[in-house]
Amino acid sequence: MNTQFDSLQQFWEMAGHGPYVWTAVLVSLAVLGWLLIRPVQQQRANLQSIVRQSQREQVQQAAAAGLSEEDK
Amino acid sequence: MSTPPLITVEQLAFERDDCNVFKPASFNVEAGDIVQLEGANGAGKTTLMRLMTSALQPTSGALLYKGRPINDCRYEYLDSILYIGHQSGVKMTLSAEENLRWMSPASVSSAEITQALDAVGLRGFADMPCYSLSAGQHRRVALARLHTSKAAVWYLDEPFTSIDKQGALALQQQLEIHVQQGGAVVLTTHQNLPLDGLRKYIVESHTDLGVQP
Amino acid sequence: MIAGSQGFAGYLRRDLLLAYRRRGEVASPLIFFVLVSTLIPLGISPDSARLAELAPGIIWVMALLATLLSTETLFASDYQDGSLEQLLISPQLLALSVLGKIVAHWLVTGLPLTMVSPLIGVMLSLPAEGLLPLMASLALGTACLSLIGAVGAALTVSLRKGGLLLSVLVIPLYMPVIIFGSAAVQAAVDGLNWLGPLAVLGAMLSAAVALCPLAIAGALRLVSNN
Amino acid sequence: MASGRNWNWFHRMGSPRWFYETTGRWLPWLWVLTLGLMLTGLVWGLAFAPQDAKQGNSFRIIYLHVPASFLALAGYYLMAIAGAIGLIWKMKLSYMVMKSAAPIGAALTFIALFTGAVWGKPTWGTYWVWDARITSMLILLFLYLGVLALQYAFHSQETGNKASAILALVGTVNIPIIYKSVDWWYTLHQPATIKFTSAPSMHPDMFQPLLVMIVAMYSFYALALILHTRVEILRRERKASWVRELALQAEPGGVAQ
Repeated sequence: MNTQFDSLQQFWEMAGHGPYVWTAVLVSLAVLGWLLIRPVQQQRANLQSIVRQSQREQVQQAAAAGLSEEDK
Repeated sequence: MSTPPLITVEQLAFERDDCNVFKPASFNVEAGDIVQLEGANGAGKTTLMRLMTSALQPTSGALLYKGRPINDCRYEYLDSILYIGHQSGVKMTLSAEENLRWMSPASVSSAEITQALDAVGLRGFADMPCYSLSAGQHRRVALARLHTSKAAVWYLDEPFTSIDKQGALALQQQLEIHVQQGGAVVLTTHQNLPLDGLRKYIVESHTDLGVQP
Repeated sequence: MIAGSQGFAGYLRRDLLLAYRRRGEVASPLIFFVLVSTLIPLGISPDSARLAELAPGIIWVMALLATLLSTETLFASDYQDGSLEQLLISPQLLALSVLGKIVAHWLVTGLPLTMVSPLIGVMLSLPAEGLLPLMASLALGTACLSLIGAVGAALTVSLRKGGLLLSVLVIPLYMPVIIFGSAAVQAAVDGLNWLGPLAVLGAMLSAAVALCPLAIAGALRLVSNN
Repeated sequence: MASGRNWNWFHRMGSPRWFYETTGRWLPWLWVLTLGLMLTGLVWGLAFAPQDAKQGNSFRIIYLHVPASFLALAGYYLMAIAGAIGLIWKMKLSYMVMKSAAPIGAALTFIALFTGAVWGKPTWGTYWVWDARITSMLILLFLYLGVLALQYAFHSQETGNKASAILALVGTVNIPIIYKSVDWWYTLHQPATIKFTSAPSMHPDMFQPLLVMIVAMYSFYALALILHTRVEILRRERKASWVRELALQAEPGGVAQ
């Protein structure tokens, strides 16, 4: 099987249809990519905020424990 | 075998966005009971009451009517209850009489409607459109339902709001008569009611965010 | 006088009485329909040939918007004054009571629109053979619109600003109705058989009568959870 | 309403934790599969497939347009079914799936519309025609937007879920009616200038890459849906202990302070 185009230049121009084809491809890939990248980022942010939350709670618990020891 | 209680609340719980509104509730309502749901603002009294009227579906737990699950006898149950909520369902463009007629069973005669309106102190206001009445009078229109209703169980959410002293006394008497005749009342109020047979159920908020003094 | 027996007939009568008490408000969709229709010749052209060509579609679009305008209020006042809560715990079939409300809504919006539509038709130079199909298609079609719109109204009843959202929700669902409604009129104007599209509208109406009240009952139960 | 007592297995399957852990194992494979197929299909379609005799190279847009349209429609049904399962069996996971399916479906519908418009310009000389299929796609986009808007209109997550599930179901009943009526409407008004000559048999050299792209898009859809649902699970279950443990494993240091 061979490519339909002799050079990269031709592949880019697609006999005059290049702008249409490449716009369609780039916009589609951008949207598809966004659909995958956004949840990955959100997932990371979520995990981090959960970790921070539990760290905060640990600090609070430790402080509370420290206080009650001082009371004694 | 003893007869099952009129209404059984069994570990009834309701979640709003994965959070329990109140601690799962369990208690019985027997004929002759006046049960006062008590709790801080936002503890979930209204939610619990609406669960008991079956307007809300509980997330877990069960509501039994005469020992049977509510879903097996829904219409029979709905026929035997009366609920007056914060918003009383009074239509502003209808007259007091038309409102009461609409909210009463079909078998109630016009004489009984007039009597009921008289009894709640709306004599002479019967044919006035409700938008020209005061907030207290709106509540009285709703409370007039207690005179025409044949329901055995009354659910009253804050029935004493905007009612004057006399009206409140009359309402208390009416509640006592109703339970003496074998009915039951479930109500929320922050007042201390000097009623015989009054039992309290404390609705506890589930979140521990409540500020302790 | 409204009877205490609730259910389908009870709600039908009560809502009609309520509408009668708020005559001015209820008439506004109708006035909207007439007013906007007079804008069309001003916006397009007074040329009756051009108007005649556009009339079936334009009248149908106006009727749809007028119905949409009135749909928002279908459950709103019941929700605010607590009547909706009473409806949910009334010992009648919820879907039937709801259907009673919708029939009342159609009687005070869709039916008047249908009645004045020949007037608008004449004003927009709709050929005379299109007038009867216009009324017939509007009668069936606005009933469909009331039923479908009520689903959206039920879903958005607890939202403070549900109006815009309501149109986003229901306009896509309205599309089949407007296609067949205006097609029936167009067919009659072109001298074709217009009973075909009308029959499709009838089929849509029966499907909507059967299904929409169920969806509305479900929607009302769930929004009351708030 | 069906009681859940005899459906324990079903509920276990619907447990967010089970879903999270199982899909976690699938994810690497799905990434490889999706990216591999997508790359293969695109390169094949854009560079190797023969050009269309009439439309020339612009026809290559089909390799994105058709798969996106397929999944846009199938996605709506998936969303509605997930919503129905949520309503009937009160399964939280299926609401999460439904909520995730809405933006993905809307984005795919947008791709289908956009590529269709760009394809239309060199082929028929116009970006937009009120063709039956394009119009139906546009209505589908509106249906998706309605579900999305309703989802976010409520303060309560749960009410938003249930409301949009009902709307999605109503939409599902309506979609065939909408498609049929738009189709009928179009044959009634078909403008004479534009004729769509659908090639009944596509040349295999053109068809094979299309097939690859369709499979790639299905795989992409599964991947995107799983990723979005996992985000939703973490957000909703953030107080659960298994989520805590999982977060500590994944991000042991927390955030660099």
